[in-house]
Amino acid sequence: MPKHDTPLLDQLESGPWPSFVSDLKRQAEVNPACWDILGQLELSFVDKITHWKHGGIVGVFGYGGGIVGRYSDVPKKFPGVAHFHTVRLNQPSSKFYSTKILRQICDMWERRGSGMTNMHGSTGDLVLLGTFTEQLEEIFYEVTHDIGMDLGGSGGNLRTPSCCLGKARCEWACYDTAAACHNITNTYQDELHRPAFPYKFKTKFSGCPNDCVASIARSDLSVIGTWRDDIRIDQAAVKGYISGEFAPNAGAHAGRDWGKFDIQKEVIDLCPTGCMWMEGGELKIDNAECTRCMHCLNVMPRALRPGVDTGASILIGAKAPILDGAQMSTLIVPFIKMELENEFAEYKEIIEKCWDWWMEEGKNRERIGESMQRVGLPTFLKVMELDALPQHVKEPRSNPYVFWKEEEVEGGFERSLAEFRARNPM
Amino acid sequence: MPKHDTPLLDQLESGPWPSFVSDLKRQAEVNPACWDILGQLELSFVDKITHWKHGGIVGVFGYGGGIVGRYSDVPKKFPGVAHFHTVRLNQPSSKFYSTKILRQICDMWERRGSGMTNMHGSTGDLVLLGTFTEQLEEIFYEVTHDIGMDLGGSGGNLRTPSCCLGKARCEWACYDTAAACHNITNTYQDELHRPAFPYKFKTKFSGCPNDCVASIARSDLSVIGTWRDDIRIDQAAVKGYISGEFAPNAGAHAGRDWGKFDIQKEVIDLCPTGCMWMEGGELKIDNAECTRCMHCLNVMPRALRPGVDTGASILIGAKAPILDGAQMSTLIVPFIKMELENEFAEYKEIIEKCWDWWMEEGKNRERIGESMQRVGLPTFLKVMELDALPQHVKEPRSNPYVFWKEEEVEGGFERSLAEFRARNPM
Amino acid sequence: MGYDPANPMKDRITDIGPPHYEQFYPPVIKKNHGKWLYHEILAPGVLVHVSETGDKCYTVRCASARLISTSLIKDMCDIADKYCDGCLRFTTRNNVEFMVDSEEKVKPLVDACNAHGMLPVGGTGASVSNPVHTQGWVHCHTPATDASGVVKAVMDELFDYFTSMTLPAQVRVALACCLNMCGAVHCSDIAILGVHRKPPLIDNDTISQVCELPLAIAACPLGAIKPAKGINSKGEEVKSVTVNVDRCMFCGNCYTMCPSLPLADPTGDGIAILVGGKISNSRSMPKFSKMVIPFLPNTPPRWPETVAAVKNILEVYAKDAKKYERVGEWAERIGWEKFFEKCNIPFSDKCIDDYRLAYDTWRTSTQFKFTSHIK
Amino acid sequence: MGYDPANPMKDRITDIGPPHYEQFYPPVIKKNHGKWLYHEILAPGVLVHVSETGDKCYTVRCASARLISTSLIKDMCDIADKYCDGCLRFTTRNNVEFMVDSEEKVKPLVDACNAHGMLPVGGTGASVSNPVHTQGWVHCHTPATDASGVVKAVMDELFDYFTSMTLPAQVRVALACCLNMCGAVHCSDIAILGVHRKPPLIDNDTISQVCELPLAIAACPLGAIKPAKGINSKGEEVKSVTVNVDRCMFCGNCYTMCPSLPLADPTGDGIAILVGGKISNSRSMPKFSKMVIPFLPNTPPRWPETVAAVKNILEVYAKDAKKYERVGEWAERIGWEKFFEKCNIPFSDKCIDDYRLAYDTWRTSTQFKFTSHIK
Ligand code: SRM
Ligand code: SRM
Ligand code: SRM
Ligand code: SRM
Ligand code: SF4
Ligand code: SF4
Ligand code: SF4
Ligand code: SF4
Ligand code: SF4
Ligand code: SF4
Ligand code: SF4
Ligand code: SF4
Repeated sequence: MPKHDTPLLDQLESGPWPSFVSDLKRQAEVNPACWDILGQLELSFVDKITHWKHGGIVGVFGYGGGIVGRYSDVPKKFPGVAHFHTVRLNQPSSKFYSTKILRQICDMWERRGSGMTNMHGSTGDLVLLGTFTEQLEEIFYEVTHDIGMDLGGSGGNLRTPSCCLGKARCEWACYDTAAACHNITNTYQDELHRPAFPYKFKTKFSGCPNDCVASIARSDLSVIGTWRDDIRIDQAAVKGYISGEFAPNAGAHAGRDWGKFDIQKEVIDLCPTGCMWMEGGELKIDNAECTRCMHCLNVMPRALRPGVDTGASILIGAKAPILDGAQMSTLIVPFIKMELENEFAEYKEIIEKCWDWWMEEGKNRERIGESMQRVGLPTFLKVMELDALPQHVKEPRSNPYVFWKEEEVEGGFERSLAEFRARNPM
Repeated sequence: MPKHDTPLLDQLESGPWPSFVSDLKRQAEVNPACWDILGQLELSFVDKITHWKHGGIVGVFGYGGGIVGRYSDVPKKFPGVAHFHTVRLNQPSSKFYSTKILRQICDMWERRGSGMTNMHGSTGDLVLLGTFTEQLEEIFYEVTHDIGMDLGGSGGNLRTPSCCLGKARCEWACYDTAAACHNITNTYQDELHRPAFPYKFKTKFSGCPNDCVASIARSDLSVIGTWRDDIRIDQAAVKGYISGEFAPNAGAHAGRDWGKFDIQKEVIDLCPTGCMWMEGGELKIDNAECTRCMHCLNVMPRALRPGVDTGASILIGAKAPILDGAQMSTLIVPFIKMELENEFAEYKEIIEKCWDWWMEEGKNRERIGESMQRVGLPTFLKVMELDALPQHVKEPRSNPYVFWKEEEVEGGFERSLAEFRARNPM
Repeated sequence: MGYDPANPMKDRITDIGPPHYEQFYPPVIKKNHGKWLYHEILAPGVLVHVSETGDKCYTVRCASARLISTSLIKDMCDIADKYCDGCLRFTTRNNVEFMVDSEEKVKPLVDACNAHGMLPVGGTGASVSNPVHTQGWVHCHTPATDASGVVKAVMDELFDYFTSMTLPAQVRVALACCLNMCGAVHCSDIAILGVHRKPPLIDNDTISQVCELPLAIAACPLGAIKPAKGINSKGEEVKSVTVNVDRCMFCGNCYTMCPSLPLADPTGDGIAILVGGKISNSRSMPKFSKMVIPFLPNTPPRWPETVAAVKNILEVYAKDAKKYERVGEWAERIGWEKFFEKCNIPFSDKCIDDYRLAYDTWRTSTQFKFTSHIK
Repeated sequence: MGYDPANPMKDRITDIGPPHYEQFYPPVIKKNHGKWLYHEILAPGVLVHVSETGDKCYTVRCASARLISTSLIKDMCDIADKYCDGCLRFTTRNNVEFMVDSEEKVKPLVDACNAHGMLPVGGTGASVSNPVHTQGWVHCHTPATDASGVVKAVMDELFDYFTSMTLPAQVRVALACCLNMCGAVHCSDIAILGVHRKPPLIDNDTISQVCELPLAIAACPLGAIKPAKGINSKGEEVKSVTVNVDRCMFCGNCYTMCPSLPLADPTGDGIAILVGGKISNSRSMPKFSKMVIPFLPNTPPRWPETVAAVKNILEVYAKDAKKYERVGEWAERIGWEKFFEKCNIPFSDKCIDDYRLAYDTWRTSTQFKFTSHIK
């Protein structure tokens, strides 16, 4: 394939941030198709519009997802990207890799694809960007046989779950996010590969309320670590922070002189519940009032640690704005245990209840969060066989419009007009 | 009329709170109809249901409101309340009375009505409770000729405006609420007496953000006093509060020992904007950050006073829940002057703009706040010929759904398919 | 002389509006209008306002049942004539206020009020002032409960909070006898709301005569009412409507438009308790009241369940809240889950919003407190 | 050997799922899994995690364009082989992380990254980390702007904030190229959003063949699409639709369902800026991003208007906010009117919500600050 002039894109080769343009040009030496990626992108820069056609249903035999079809609308000009399908590979938990497996993937992709990737896609997949239809089965074969990987999700199915670092490298993980993500992904391979849902369904695992995998904003079912006992305090370390021996927030603010650490201003006053105070040189926490927001732990990681009775909160319904506006997940189950020992049974009971109901009641292309809004939270809680809790809401209703059920009202709804008029004549 | 047994009501004669039952019994000596009020009310206490029929359109000639018709559904049992119409008298501003006029009203009402009243109705009227149809014109004649009063509003019209004490007896009044209420009520007598609106329209005048006439919650057009210069500080008086010489909050908390007054905890820390601090024994306020919430003035009335460049904020759209849920008024005009000198011209321009639009666009039984919600705030602001301000909202929109108008978009909405396909083939 | 029915338009006077307020001002008010410097609450129900002229206005505030007789008003006039140069006023919460211009006039005035027996002094500052309320069974056609009776029962129990100033802040109590909420219920610290719970009864004997069916149908915000044939008690088929009871939220708007669709019912009707509303802009922005108890039965003459519920909330608040904190500010600081726990109120799914703006009330965070509700 | 098209099912392997993560853990991670006590950021992009065993894991974080080549991945592998026992990982924001188990191994590793030229070290703590972004013109069919190009232009300008930790808190920047918002735009400190502003163009030459008209009609959340006859370029009448352009909010859902209804347009499309979102539950609950600039033009290759807008907001925030305060927490503390004033952003009525939950954003209070906006 010939090189195209890319005067506009060339301007993106300068500057300190890594340049995907330079990277593409380099890769073009290995995969000449990259010249056409550059060429078509340059044309989009000139035209200020995409040059990819709408959709395109392609895939591998027996799977309903994992491949996103894509075709150029100017294939004659850019034959190298006439087809430009994406292959989504299901990433390993927390996105740790050996160089061995990465090199295998790269070699395969240089032979069978464009040589370009996204490390990673927003959902979490390892995204191989751009190949031809005839390559898809070959790729699938090599990936499953030689590399030992599998496709991720796309379409109306369980999307590739993802998780934060968790216990692998974080002191705050309240459960093993990587184990959960792996176990659950494998349990639901069929739901992941064979679309049977009204629409996409995402689940993400964060080890604590810092939510480093953005599960509360980006997953239909969010699993966020928390604890139900007391924050562990090392008073000596507290003194260490006060004395300046330890850098607050683990040095996250080291780049500017913010003055001497002030535990009152930086921790106690910023506690959203005001449940902390100093007493006789010791930091006190009224744990019954703590909402486990993480701020104090974040600022003094050496002094404060989550409790030991740890688990996760389950929140449901996050999604992007299409159609009713974005939603964040809503707290549905305040606390469950998340344990490999029982194969995360509590979690699985919840997700399966969601699916059973949503596959029945959900409309086409309706996310579960939208279904929840349509039927109302009280109805959804009944579906989930959960008692309504004040924790489910930020505040009780301010309108008086209660939908009483007939069985809840003494005497029911049926009334005799004769009786009524005998007492209250018209 | 005979006395009825009222064993249930009789139980409301004991207890320290003034008993309307005892009062009714006493009035029955003057107005025997009161025995029937008691009798029918007792029946309602037994039946747990009202015994008043639905509606009933009665009134005085030439007026479309001011009387609320009411008929008993058990008139044979209680002939004294067979008719029980309400007469709404438009109260004087701030509800000051001379004993002379009150006695006139009472004498008239003992002759022509039940002798029972509401001092006052929730909207603000002096409510005369219970008379017969044949009395209405007589009452109207006496009220207008001998007492010098007039009827208030009911139906789809301007409802009786009302106001707080204001300058009459309050140090915080930022404009003359009584003068405004009186002047505006008289200017719009026709709108008040002859229903021409889609639904009721209420306006209430509070002299400051304490909003003692609840205008933000209970009026379609709320006028709430404020200022745009600096809070006046008397530093000597500040010291008086700190030293304990003056009771905080004017003694409003005198009934309990709350400990020594702490200006930091009770004022500075409770300031919603955190714009106050102590400096060299003096209280400082960054007035540019102040939202004039009144808290600090409320707590230290001798030390702090509103500025001198005073006026009012105009908020629009409050209403009770029927049908879309309750609304509070929304800030529409941050600041106007409210002056008798120019007959409150700025206010009148605003209210007339509202009416002109609402009478055009408002649906039957749609409050202006509901009309605002239906068309959206940006559209309403255009109607009011106002620039959109960040002050109009608590926060900008979080959804991305902007309704662009054709004229705002370069090239407009019309596009040529041929051109499009030339660039982007299907 | 007087109204002449034969000739109704004869020297008719209209549109004169309210009498001018100034003529009713006590002299000290007239003289110091706009000149007030500050005020002080000398005792519960007794205020002094101090003017830059040095003048002082002493105010004595007394409760009233609002539903009052001309005889009682005349008693008030007697007091005003004797002590207050024949002037008095009523507050926006239906208390009556007597004003004098010097301190020595205060005690005799207060004594006179106390002596009367129906004019208790109080309602200022950190108190429970007079509840804003409505008509109930005394005058209205749509109530789900009574007004004056419930208020009397509640205030007998809260009376000491009216005559003292021991609360963390003012507590505004309001009652409305139906969802129309005539008054302040939607923005009160503690609100008592009459609620219907049975869908409209369809009176096929009258509906086709007394109702504009299209208006009745249009009245329903949820489209629960549809045109349909009905059978009247004579067995005749008539133009009528059906109500989809599953979509009915008992708002009563259909009855407002059509007398043949009554909702009221002895067992269906009762009271809901809402709390945490406020109107002032002081510290926090105005807030709506929130429903915390969806239903209590109508139990005349003294509504013990309602009285107990209101008193319980008030006293838990009084114990737990910080100085200046309104009920809603307190509940938001401790979190609503703690409100329910501390007040020992069982949480009902009815308190979870499922109307138009419901989503904004859902808890989209992991921030919550563990309470007894979580098993 | 290998895939046999003639016999696709031959020893086919399916549903094996992702490889087990543990095999990819560096030894120090495997050994100290779940044993970490605390961490420290030694320098921008350099973290140490300390285990109760006394072991330490040093992490070096490098930026990546996310759209990267196999050659670049192999470079990363070379570094990991040389310094990190052949292990590496990627973060949830698409940075790459190299881990070593002792302090002396850190400097050579950092030097190697710097030496590479495409692996700048940073993105930790109070920095601007890697922007979460999407496909744009590189791969998607619905974009209103490009992704990688805009991100490159913005990050070239914000680069120093990636390699330092001078901000009041972490600032999460995200980009999505259309309203589908693949990624984090709806909850980011600063979000760059591709927006369409022209209603769908109706392609009557293809619509009746390639679209399920009922689905396209149903796709519109506002019912702006109605069935109608259309005339194709041959002048023939075809089954088609009309769009009520006054009801169109340019969401693009119709195009997602029907290729014959494209919204994309060179002048209609551009970028909106949203700010103040956050995901963590730290201090305040998670927040949505709010629209503060409704439109900026598409100006490849470097989108100067967008770059300037983002940098301006970031730097005003950096100067004005308190330590630990996220962008949204800052804006709420000072008030949004002050945000617009301080950032010198003209306020547009487009920033006022007029969608489903709009009422909850209206200012129902007298609490506001006077700003330059008020004439
Ligand atoms: C590749 C990816 C963006 C990226 O560059 O990383 C992506 C790309 C597309 N997304 Fe997405 N989404 C991707 C993550 C997301 C996320 C983020 C996440 O998953 O954490 C979201 C927001 C969270 C959510 O799910 O709501 C997201 C919300 C959407 C939506 C809106 C869904 C909604 O309910 O609002 C659509 C529209 C649709 O489904 O028709 C969409 C549709 C699409 C389509 C398939 C376009 C379309 O109209 O069908 C895009 C294909 C682009 C292409 O040709 O490559 N994509 N999409 C991400 C998937 C990679 C991966 O598997 O790892
Ligand atoms: C008398 C009074 C209650 C009282 O005891 O004080 C009252 C009584 C009635 N109101 Fe009211 N409203 C009264 C103040 C209010 C207020 C408070 C206020 O004005 O500050 C409100 C809430 C604020 C508002 O306007 O939204 C109020 C909101 C309603 C509503 C609901 C309107 C809405 O848009 O949500 C209705 C229903 C209707 O209009 O059909 C209503 C309807 C009624 C009707 C006419 C019943 C009906 O269905 O038509 C009541 C007649 C009762 C009777 O027979 O005496 N009343 N009504 C108040 C008027 C006295 C006066 O003129 O001073
Ligand atoms: C007399 C009256 C105005 C009138 O025209 O009738 C009035 C008079 C005063 N109010 Fe008020 N308010 C009156 C109804 C209100 C209302 C309206 C209502 O309750 O329906 C409110 C809003 C209630 C709410 O927020 O829900 C109201 C919220 C205030 C506040 C704000 C309190 C707060 O912190 O939220 C203050 C300031 C204070 O009390 O420190 C205030 C302060 C005052 C002051 C101190 C003003 C002054 O300098 O004189 C007056 C005496 C206060 C007292 O009674 O302790 N007034 N005040 C009303 C007496 C009603 C009653 O009989 O109890
Ligand atoms: C590596 C990574 C997890 C992963 O599995 O890849 C991660 C790792 C850490 N996060 Fe995170 N966070 C990571 C994405 C996130 C995200 C998700 C996102 O940005 O999309 C969030 C939510 C963002 C938001 O709120 O909008 C996130 C919110 C936090 C917070 C909360 C900060 C706050 O005050 O709001 C902390 C606590 C802190 O920084 O003090 C935190 C703290 C940490 C700690 C200190 C946890 C620990 O003890 O190791 C880790 C190093 C922090 C650092 O980089 O300075 N992490 N962290 C992600 C690195 C992304 C990157 O390359 O920049
Ligand atoms: S979410 Fe919590 S546990 Fe997971 S990486 Fe972030 S801080 Fe650690
Ligand atoms: S975790 Fe949050 S709420 Fe709990 S004590 Fe720490 S700062 Fe306070
Ligand atoms: S609203 Fe303000 S001015 Fe009016 S009485 Fe109340 S405190 Fe005084
Ligand atoms: S009025 Fe309110 S905002 Fe202004 S300084 Fe006083 S307390 Fe603060
Ligand atoms: S609240 Fe309802 S029942 Fe009570 S007076 Fe108003 S309309 Fe009548
Ligand atoms: S009560 Fe309300 S919801 Fe029920 S039918 Fe009547 S109007 Fe509809
Ligand atoms: S945001 Fe829109 S344009 Fe960008 S990748 Fe996602 S769907 Fe495609
Ligand atoms: S862009 Fe959205 S609003 Fe406009 S017509 Fe298409 S679906 Fe409807």
